[in-house]
Amino acid sequence: MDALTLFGIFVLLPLVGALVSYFGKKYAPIIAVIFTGISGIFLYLWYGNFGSYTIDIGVKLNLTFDITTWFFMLMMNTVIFSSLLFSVSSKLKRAGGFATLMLLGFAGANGVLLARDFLSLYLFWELMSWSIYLLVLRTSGEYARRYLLFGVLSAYLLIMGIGIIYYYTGSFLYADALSGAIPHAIWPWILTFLILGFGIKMAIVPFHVWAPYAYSSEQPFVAFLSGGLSKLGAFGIFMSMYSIAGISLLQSFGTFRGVSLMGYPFALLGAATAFIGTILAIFQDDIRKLLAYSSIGQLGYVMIGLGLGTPLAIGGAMFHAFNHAFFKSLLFLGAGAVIYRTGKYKISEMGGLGYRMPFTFMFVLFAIFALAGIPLTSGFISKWMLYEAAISRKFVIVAPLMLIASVGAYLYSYRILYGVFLGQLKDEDKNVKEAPGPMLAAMFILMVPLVIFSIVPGWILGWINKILVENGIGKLNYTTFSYSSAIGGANMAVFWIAFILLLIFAMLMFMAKKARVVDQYDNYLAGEAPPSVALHAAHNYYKPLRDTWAPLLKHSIDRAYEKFSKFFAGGFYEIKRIYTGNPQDYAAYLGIAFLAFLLVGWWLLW
Amino acid sequence: MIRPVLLIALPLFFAFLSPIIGIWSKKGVRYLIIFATALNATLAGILLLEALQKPVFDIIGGFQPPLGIVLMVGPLGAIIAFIINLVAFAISIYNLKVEKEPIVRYSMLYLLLVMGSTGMVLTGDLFNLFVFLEVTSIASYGLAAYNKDKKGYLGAMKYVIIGSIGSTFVLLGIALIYSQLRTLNMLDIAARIGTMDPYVKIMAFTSLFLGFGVEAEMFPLNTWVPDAYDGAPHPISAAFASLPAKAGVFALARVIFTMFSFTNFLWFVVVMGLLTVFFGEIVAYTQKDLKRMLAYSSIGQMGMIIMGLGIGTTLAVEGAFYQMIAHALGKALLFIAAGFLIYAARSGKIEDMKGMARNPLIGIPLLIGALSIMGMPPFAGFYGKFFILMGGFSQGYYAIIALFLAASIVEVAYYARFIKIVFERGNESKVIRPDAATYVPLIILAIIIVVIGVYPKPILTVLQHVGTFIAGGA
Amino acid sequence: MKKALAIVLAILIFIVFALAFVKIPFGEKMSTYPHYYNPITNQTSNMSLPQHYLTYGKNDTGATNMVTAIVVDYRGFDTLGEVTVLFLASTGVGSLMYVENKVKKKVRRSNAVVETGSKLLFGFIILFGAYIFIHGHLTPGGGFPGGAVIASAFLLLYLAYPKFHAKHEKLSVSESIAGLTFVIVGLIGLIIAGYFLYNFLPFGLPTYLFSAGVIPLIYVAIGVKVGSELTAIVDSMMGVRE
Amino acid sequence: MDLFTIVSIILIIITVITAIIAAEMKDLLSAAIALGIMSLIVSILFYMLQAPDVAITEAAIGAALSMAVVIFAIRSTERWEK
Repeated sequence: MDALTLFGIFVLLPLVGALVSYFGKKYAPIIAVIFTGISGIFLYLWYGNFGSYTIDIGVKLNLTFDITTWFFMLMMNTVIFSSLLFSVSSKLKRAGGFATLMLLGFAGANGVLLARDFLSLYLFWELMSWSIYLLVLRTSGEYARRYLLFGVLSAYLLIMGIGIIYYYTGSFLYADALSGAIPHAIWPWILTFLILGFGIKMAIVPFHVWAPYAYSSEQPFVAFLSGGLSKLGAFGIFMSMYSIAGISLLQSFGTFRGVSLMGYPFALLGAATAFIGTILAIFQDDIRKLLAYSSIGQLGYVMIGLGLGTPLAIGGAMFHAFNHAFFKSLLFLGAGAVIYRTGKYKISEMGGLGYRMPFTFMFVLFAIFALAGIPLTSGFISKWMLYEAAISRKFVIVAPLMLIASVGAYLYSYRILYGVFLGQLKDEDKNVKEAPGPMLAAMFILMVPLVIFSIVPGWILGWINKILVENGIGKLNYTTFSYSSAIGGANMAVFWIAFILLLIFAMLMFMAKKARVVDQYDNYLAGEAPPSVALHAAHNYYKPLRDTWAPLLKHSIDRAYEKFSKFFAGGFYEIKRIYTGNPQDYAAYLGIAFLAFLLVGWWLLW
Repeated sequence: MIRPVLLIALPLFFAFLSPIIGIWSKKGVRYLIIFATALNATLAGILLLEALQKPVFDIIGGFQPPLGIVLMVGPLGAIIAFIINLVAFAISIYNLKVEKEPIVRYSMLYLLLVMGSTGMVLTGDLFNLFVFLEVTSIASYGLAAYNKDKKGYLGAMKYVIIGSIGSTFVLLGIALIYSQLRTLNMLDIAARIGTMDPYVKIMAFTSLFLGFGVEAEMFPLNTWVPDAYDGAPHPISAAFASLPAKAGVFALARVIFTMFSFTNFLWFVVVMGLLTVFFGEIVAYTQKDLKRMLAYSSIGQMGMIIMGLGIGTTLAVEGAFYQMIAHALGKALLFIAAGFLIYAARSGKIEDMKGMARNPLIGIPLLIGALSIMGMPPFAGFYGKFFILMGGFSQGYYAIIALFLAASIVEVAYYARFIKIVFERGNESKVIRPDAATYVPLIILAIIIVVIGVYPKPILTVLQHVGTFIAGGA
Repeated sequence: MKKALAIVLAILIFIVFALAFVKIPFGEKMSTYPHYYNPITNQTSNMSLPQHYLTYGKNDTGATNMVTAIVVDYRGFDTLGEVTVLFLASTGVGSLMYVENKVKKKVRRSNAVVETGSKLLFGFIILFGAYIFIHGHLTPGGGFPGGAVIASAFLLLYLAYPKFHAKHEKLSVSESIAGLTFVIVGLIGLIIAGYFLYNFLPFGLPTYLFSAGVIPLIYVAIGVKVGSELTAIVDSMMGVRE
Repeated sequence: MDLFTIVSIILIIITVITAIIAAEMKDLLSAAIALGIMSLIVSILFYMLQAPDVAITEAAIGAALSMAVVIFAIRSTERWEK
């Protein structure tokens, strides 16, 4: 494999695909699926075929295909493949444009993963950024600008970090950053800029306000955005902390219970993100917003892991990122399937759809298990690793916040589960059909790893271990079925055996008692037909909880941003007055400018 | 083997010829202009290949410099001339949409605008530069008022006032230099600039800096920009952003690097560039009128170029030149698209243009242009902006770059607002299909933007020579 | 307030320029001027540029009027540019003054003295103008003043005969042809000698009318061009009259 | 001080005065005429500075043609500055 092949398959091929699928009109999603499938096949074939390459397009792009890249590309490719497969049957408007932009975003994401110099990183980062912007623009135009502004803010924070490195090293290569040219005291600045820059894509607090709106776009895209592209933030933070700077440099800024002081504040930020995201998710009635806030919260966990920086924490973060890629895109696709069939977004208006869409229900159920960290899905292992990482170092702020967030995750998961799929079926949904084949296939593809890796976490832990070892972080203790840490670990074989026993027990219980199916209106209201809205449990769900939290929810970060932007826009209108429109004033500007230039000239040149 | 002088002589020939042809056929003149600009672009392309080997000197009238006039074409001058003529060609196709009489005069003025801008880039003689500056600006004055409505007249009047004050300063500066050095050749001046009286030298520098700053849209000399761009016919707004502005900023670069190598002064140029960006972008944010918004955005972009020149490292100046190219292409594209949108919406207000760009023939080029202007890859604008920023960092201008990035966010904000409105759903019945004279130039420009954005090697190969340019060579 | 500021600004700018302009050597010996340097051959000459013009000007160009030698030959390219500027000005005025629905203005006749006087003078002024530009290479003057004088003859006609109207088409054809002549002369030089605007005709004897190669030719072209352009500007400004 | 200097100083003073008049006059016609006078004096100055070419041009264009153009312009608009 040479440089051009690598670049060609993972970057140029999607770009070509983007071009082709634009003209594919109705068949665009199918074409796009084929293109992503091809790159997926190559990704599978080239495992282990690692190396560094340089592409010269006038500027030199340094690309490296290694295990870290491969690991993240795997998520990216699977997620986009299933998202596009889902979109085949979801009858999008202007499907050509959709597929084109998805593939452009995919090319950008692959580029970011392959890049080992800042120029190509920034190049692909921006490519990805604006293609997402246009995808968001397709449906929620009002808020696309918000996404773009935060995207650009993230790019500019990166630029600041990159620029400082460039000032000292004169090189864009990742590898040159650690050559010692950069003074020790400058590193915190660089890392802060880079981590915040990447963090915006992960929607960490307080930069999360773009996410709920961007995640309200078309479901196949959002699945890719939340499942795939947001991992680039995790990748970037991982690279900047543990590959560009390196763990020993981080440790040299002082440690707090064995965790670098460079990383700990970001772990706190991650904990805050997990907490806030989860709390806000609980109160959402719009299923898309709920999933969006949940996504924010889950990525907070990843941030915690990356911030703590012990091998267990990073391993957990990686694993959780991997799981999140699958379960969150599965959830978004599941929600998409429901929305596609019912045309409704509000959880309180749905209900009982599990009877009508059993396969969708099953897939979503698994995703929810993984999301809530219930054993039997791989989501449990990754969360458990993160808990252990926090607990083993006695972090009294991070660990409790994580636990609260985890409880919160149960609450909102239950809201989806009960509000959408269980409970009583609405009259108008009586004729809802199961989601079309491609959608089910897409969801199935995403569900499989969640189950498999819960049985054999060793496979994925093997890859993660390789990543950790390659970057000099440490290593994990794992076997095919379990991992162990200083304070415990988990053995999935035991869990599964226990589960199967429990399952048998539950089935026996279920069969022992005869259940009676009760009609919707056959209840305590004594035959009087109640308004169906009020009957549904998802109506005013968690109202008491909401009332408790109301005083806190009043202070919204969203509103703070609005005030901030209003304040600035007002200032802009003041500045505008400089252009008075009166040519006499303008001539006077010229005279003043001349004298000013002259004075500066005297001062500088004499 | 191409003589650079042909790039000036042939347009002049065609411009003088067009009134005669205009007697028989007015349509013929328009196609003649397209032919002339196409020919010029081709010649400029060949010239670029030649200048890459070694700088081309074209001695006029057979008198060795500094006795006579010499055209001095380095790789950088050649590529700017090439881009100017290429964009001029694209715009001349869009000129077919101009219907207002007297169309023959319009075509002549346009061709001479192209010729003047090309001449400003190619010449190696200071006074000749002034002459071409005059040609360019007088052609611009005429074209700015061509619509013959109140907006056009007011814009042109402001342009005339500011522009002529600027030209006067240029002339005074030239007079001061000649009074001391007795020469007008730029390289000759550069060789002996040290012997000038320091006071006179600073006066001359300031005058030239101010004079070319007017064309280069530097703050606070850019006050003519919004009104002139707004009042002019649409193709002319496109031409303003791409031809005289680029020629002006190239002349500014010549003044800064070729003639006076004042390294001490450079950080002030950066500050001026930053102010230009700042005011341009911020005021653009407040505009409700599309063409005015684009005009202010053009100020911002020019400020970025000035900043790049001021930073003065190889990388930054490379970026500045890349940005010149990208901005010439991108802004021309956006103004042409703006012309179509205004025509389609029958209003200049952005809010009236709801969904007007939903036809892909307009929409995709428009999007490419806007993204390129915002500095997004893989379009031409990316490399320019990135290199300027990195050049700034390599000189340690952290605070300035941070402020610049803040202004850039404002830029993104208003472009995003604009894009959102023109792509909004819900006005499908009013969307009209553009005709060939509109979409052909758009597609030409968009393709170039994408090509040099995806594969910047050709441009960067040319821009390698920027080191020589900074050192005072061709 | 604004006015005071403007005055202060004007005075300050005047002062800084005055301080610079007093440093211009006025009436000094030319030998004290700095010597010029040829950037292409990388040689420094042993004399200054004005000195060279005065010493070798006649040999280089064949013109006895040194101003003409510089304007048309040494810096002929600038002159081409200047001609273009004038052309642009006339075209610009023409396009701005162009009216589609011609509203005709009522005008009064002027008195007999003006009419007769202008009839008498018109021919002489034209002749004088022609003289100025034809002898541009020998005596002070040249295409620009000559053309301007010709235009002033036409101005006289405009003042005397309110209904007088020069045909725009004819004016623009004459300016086009004059301009084309200039460019073509330049291009012929490019073809013959490889230099644009090369003086390819024999110089002849100094002080003779037919001398200095292409200079008289160019000056005639410039004279015609400037004359017709200025007339066109005046005509446009007069508007359409009845 | 020789005659040349005295004459040129007087002329320069007149130039400045006419220029100020041209700028300050509310009557635009008078202003235009002042401008013409200024051009004429400037052309005399050019002649005194041994630049006959420029003097001729300035006299023809500055004093005659441009004044005429300005007057035509005033005729088609308004005579008094507001």
